[in-house]
Amino acid sequence: MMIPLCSDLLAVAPPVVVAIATAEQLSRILESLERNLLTPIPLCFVLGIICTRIHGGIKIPKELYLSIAIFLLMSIGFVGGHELAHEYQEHGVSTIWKPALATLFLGCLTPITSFLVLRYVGRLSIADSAGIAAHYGSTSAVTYAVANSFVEQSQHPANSFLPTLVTILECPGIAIALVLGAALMARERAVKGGGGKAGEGKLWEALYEVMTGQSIMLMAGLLVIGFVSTMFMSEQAFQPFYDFFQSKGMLFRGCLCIFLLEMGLVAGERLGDLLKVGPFLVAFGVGIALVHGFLGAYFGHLAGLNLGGCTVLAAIVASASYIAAPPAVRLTLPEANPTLSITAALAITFPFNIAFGIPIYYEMAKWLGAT
Amino acid sequence: MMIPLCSDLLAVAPPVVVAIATAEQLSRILESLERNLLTPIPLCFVLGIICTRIHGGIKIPKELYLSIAIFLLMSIGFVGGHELAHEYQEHGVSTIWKPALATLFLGCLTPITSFLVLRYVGRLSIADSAGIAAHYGSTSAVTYAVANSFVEQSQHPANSFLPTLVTILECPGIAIALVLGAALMARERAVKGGGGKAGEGKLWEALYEVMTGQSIMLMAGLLVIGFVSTMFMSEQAFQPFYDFFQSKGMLFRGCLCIFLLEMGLVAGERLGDLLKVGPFLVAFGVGIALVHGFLGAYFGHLAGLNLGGCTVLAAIVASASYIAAPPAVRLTLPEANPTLSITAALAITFPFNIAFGIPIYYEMAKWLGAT
Amino acid sequence: MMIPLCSDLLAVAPPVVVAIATAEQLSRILESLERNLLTPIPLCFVLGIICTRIHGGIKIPKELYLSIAIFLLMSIGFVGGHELAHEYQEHGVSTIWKPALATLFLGCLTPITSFLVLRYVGRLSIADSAGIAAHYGSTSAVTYAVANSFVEQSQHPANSFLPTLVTILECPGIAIALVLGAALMARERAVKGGGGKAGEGKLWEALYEVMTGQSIMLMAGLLVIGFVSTMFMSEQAFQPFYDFFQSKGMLFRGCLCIFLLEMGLVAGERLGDLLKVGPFLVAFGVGIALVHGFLGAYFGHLAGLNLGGCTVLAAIVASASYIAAPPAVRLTLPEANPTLSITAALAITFPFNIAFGIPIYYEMAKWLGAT
Amino acid sequence: MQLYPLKLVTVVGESVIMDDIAKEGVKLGATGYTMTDAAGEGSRGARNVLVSSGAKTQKVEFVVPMEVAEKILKHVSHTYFEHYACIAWLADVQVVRGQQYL
Amino acid sequence: MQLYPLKLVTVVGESVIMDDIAKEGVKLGATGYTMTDAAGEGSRGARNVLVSSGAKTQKVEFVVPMEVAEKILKHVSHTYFEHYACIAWLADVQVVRGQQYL
Amino acid sequence: MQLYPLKLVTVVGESVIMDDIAKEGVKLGATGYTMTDAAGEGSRGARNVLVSSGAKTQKVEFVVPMEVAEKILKHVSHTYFEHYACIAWLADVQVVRGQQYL
Ligand SMILES: Nc1ncnc2c1ncn2[C@@H]1O[C@H](COP(=O)(O)O)[C@@H](O)[C@H]1O
Ligand SMILES: Nc1ncnc2c1ncn2[C@@H]1O[C@H](COP(=O)(O)O)[C@@H](O)[C@H]1O
Ligand SMILES: Nc1ncnc2c1ncn2[C@@H]1O[C@H](COP(=O)(O)O)[C@@H](O)[C@H]1O
Ligand code: NA
Ligand code: NA
Ligand code: NA
Repeated sequence: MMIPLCSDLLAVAPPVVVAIATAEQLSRILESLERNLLTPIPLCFVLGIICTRIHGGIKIPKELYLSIAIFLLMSIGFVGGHELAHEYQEHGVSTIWKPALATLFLGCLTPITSFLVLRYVGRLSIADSAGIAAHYGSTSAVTYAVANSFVEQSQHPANSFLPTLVTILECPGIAIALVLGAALMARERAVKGGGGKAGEGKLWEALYEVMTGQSIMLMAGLLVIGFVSTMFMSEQAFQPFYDFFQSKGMLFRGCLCIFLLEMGLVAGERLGDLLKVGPFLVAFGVGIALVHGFLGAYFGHLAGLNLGGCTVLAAIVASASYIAAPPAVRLTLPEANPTLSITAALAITFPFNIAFGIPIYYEMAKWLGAT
Repeated sequence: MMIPLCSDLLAVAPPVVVAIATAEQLSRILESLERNLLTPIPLCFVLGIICTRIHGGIKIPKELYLSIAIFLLMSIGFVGGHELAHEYQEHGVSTIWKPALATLFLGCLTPITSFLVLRYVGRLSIADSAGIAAHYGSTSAVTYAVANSFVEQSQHPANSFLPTLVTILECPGIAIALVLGAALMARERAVKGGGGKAGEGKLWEALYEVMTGQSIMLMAGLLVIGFVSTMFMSEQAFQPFYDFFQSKGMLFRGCLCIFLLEMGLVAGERLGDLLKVGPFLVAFGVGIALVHGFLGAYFGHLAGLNLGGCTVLAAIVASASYIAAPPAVRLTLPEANPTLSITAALAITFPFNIAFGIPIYYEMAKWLGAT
Repeated sequence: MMIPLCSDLLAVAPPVVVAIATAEQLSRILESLERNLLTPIPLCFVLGIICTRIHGGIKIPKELYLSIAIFLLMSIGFVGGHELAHEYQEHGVSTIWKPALATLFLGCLTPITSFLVLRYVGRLSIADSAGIAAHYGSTSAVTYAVANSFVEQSQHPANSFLPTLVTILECPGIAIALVLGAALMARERAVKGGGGKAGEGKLWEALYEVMTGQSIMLMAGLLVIGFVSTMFMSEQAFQPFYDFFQSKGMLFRGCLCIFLLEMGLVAGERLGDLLKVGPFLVAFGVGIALVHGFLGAYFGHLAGLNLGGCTVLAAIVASASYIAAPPAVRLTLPEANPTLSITAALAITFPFNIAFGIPIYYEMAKWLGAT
Repeated sequence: MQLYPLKLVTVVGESVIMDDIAKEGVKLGATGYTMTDAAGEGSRGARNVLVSSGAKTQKVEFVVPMEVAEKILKHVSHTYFEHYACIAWLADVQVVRGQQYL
Repeated sequence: MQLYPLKLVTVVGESVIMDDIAKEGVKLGATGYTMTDAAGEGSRGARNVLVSSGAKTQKVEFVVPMEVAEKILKHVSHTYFEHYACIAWLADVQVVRGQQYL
Repeated sequence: MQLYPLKLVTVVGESVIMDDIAKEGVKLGATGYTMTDAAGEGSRGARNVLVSSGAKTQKVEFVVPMEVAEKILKHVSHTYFEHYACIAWLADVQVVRGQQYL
């Protein structure tokens, strides 16, 4: 399946770049940019950055940050399970299996594209290439949430099972990048004759930890819970749970504001590292997001997603993990410099996606014909 | 009052056991089990257990856990005070004093039944018997919340003043068990001639600490606040407070999910201790819950509670404390092994009540004629 | 501008004191007292005090306290920005500039009145006088919130831009008092020939820290965010954010209850210090609140605020900061005893305002002719 | 700069008793104490229970002269060692302006 | 009161490895450990990443006899020093009822 | 394994000054520091105020050679002892790969 799709893609890619630059589209992008940027969620991120840069005093207790992360993951899972149950009751698995497969495929593809670019274009070490690839192979739940609220505001809500796709996208990319990195380093070490120390024995442990990590347990667990309780509960009894978790609701949106404020505070600190990581990584953080975003929109469209769905899938494929990936990479590839990967994921790709990426993916999806 | 009631009870008990086994009732229980189990609250508990057993990565910050506990206690108190005010305005104390007395009586009875069974059937040490009895003499606010949401889903909401009964049930059992334990140990020590050390001088201190502990202060305090503000505020001004605290609302239900997730995580760790504590304690955790549950339903019915009220009273009488009791017992009876009491309360009785107990108490209450 | 206003004021002040004592007004005050006091927010404060005094066990995790503080500040800012946008769309800056100027003027005046009274009536040291003046020159966001909910309950909601005034009032008072204190101490030290040590070099640092501190960054930041997103977002998209932050909503009111519970716990501990700080400071804490409250109501009325607006402005001018001021004072004037300032702000002025001050300022505003 | 040789007494144990130990240390002559939340395992760690302040294990440190150190260690070992999870040790420290802590 | 001279091994490092170090210390012979959340800076502190338990830096302490101390320090320095942010040191302590920790 | 004898400087004090002390310690020659949240009582503990990071009292530790230790202690005692709640002490430690911290 991969080969024909890829050649398809190569035929399609160049015109995209040209087409995307037409004046009308540019003005539409600028318009959505405004509609996207001047809302509380990205503005809170900006406030966080400003606060850090001027050495302001905002301090979000890390327990609040962790609690909101837990709530957001539970919420995405629960709503996902709820919508999946409706979709399933109406259409069985007929509408879902293709997008699910496409997502899985993208989850396996993106760590490899990332690794190749980092290693052979960027000439980074194996460890750094694999470490960064693990981040870009996975996804960011917050980028999902922001993209989702963007398409809802644009009156093109995504297909209901998108949260399921987030769950699918979480793991494979990290796993593939780590295995790749560990294997290549072992080979290199064997060649050089050096004895490996920490990290090596920890690969399987780390893979297991990724697969049973907080993100995946909460999202997948609540997905099942949301599914089951939608199936078995009366609507009235279900309502308060839905109100609590629902992603259009005040709790989800409000918590997202606070979460992005904290992310802005952290990203602001990382801004200083942009100089250290150099221009290649900055270009990579934007470029790979655009490439992966286009792949996401393209395969999403092939798999039959609607306009909102393509946009959101593009955004999550383009996004990089900064919660699940860092500890896993740190344990498995200790030689990799976390400053590179976290700065790229958090201070380059994340803000790019939030501010510019999502509207661009929306236009890409439109241009591809998604409706 | 106690003696006739007790003989009454003895006359009633055996047929119950038989009657409860009729086929129709069993199928009804199974049905409610499904209705009860396949809802987010118990499912979150199960998710927590699974996560711990597979060494998954969910970590609820303890500050979130403590904050939710505070919110739940305040909520139970506040709603209790609000409903009490309505009840009081309509009926004075006429409907309340009997259930209140029955609850107080049960709060004094259950630590003694527990102690006797543990000491003379289970042959545990005085300290362990008294320590565990203190847990089972008190109550679990979360079990109350789950039972309450069960009867609401079953369209048989409990009498409005049930939260008041939770407050009444909190303290006496702990106090009685601790005093009993301290007295018997002092006697034993006097007989053996050994000099007591820690713990002894701390009995009164610990009793005071139980009576002014977080659970009771928050529940009783907010009960008064809910009562007073219902009396003096306009309904419109009262509304936002009610919305925040109300136990059918999204905040309460949602927080309960997160709380049970954490309880599942803790209970999962304790599951490993089930082997250590042995089969007697497992049997005790289930058996005493059924006995106390029946007593709760029976006396609740005698005192005039409705079907939902009897069920909820049964559930809270059957439940064991795992928040207020452990530190009090630890301070007063340091010889008692906390692994025994906490495992019994949290890994046996709590899940039993949540999963099976509540629907069984509901059937018991029905069988006793409550409507 | 200042001089005529001041003489104005002197002419007005004495009759106030007399007038306020008329029987009818007194009974109205008592009535509002009841309406004000018997609501959950002040009652939670009382519960906190009682709990501390009887050594009860309520413990609010400090992360919860800090999280709620963050939420309240964000909420005040966001709602302020939202209302400011409406006001601006309707009236431009015509209705706002006078109250803003009046507030700025009061923010510069109150630290000076406080300092003069403390230094020359109370005969406190320069450091202590300036330190306490910094607290009373700033404001308490929670007092704002309580005052606001009082006027809403009284069916006289304040002008929509009041949250903006809170933001204006936050900084100048602290800055003026600190500069004053540092300058006078330097002069004194020069006279005495002693060499200053810590603190001195830290004045500008501390001023910068106040101006970019958590309170001001969150309030001003969210004010801008609320303003911008009201301008650019559709109402429907804006709604969930508004629901989350809105100050009449359940989250704001409910969080305020928990916050005041914690403040009661802290104030209860400080009650023991009342004896240590002596009767002058107790009298000061009440007296200066009444004077500043009257000034607030008076200038608010001059600037055209409505009845609710005058009341709320009076309350925030009368209130003393206990979040932003203490660390700033501690860094800049380490000779000042924080027990004095925090006890005065938290254990005298805050409860006085919550319980008695707000209804009194309401009557003052009425008496001044505000409607 | 003059430094005073004093003792640092450290007690780590289940938090249900640590507030008491801190207070008792002050009664026995310490001029103060420093308490930290911790986590830990030991031979009896499973005994630790959650208290409303959160941490299950806490560490308390006293800077004291030798006589007070001995008193505190004796008191702690006599009162708490048998039934509570706890460990206590002593180290030599040089304290700035140590006369304050005598 | 009898005090046993033992060693206090302290390791401070990025929290991603600290749970492992605690467990490995017990495997190498420590009877227990005490873990504290911390924050810090050092030559490689920027490497620290957030883990789901919150703190980026943690401190773990072992009260152990000299042989075990040496084993732990060797293990930590060999396994973690090259690539992870961490520091380890040893101090002399006198432990109450120290025979339990031998 | 080679261990280097160095000094462990510990400062406990009100958190309003502890970030500054950590930074100043690094300026005076420490290669790093470790900071822990704490709680405590002392002769002036009531002076501690809540800062937006939460803890009222903090502990900071530096592993440093003697000259740096002296500089830090002198600086802290001269700058903060008079008006701030704080205590500082010194202990001997043996540090793994200690040459890094010289
Ligand atoms: N060998 C040890 N080294 C460091 N800390 C210990 C050691 N043994 C016990 N602890 C601490 O002391 C507490 C109580 O220990 P125990 O009484 O052995 O269960 C544990 O929770 C640990 O925090
Ligand atoms: N000289 C030092 N004194 C105290 N703690 C240190 C020192 N150097 C490093 N640390 C701690 O050890 C951790 C790792 O240090 P490093 O490997 O130098 O980045 C830091 O985060 C600090 O908490
Ligand atoms: N004797 C002591 N032992 C241990 N810690 C102390 C001692 N005295 C003071 N402290 C700590 O140092 C801080 C400031 O002490 P002080 O300046 O005496 O108020 C306190 O909050 C304690 O955490
Ligand atoms: Na990705
Ligand atoms: Na019970
Ligand atoms: Na003021």
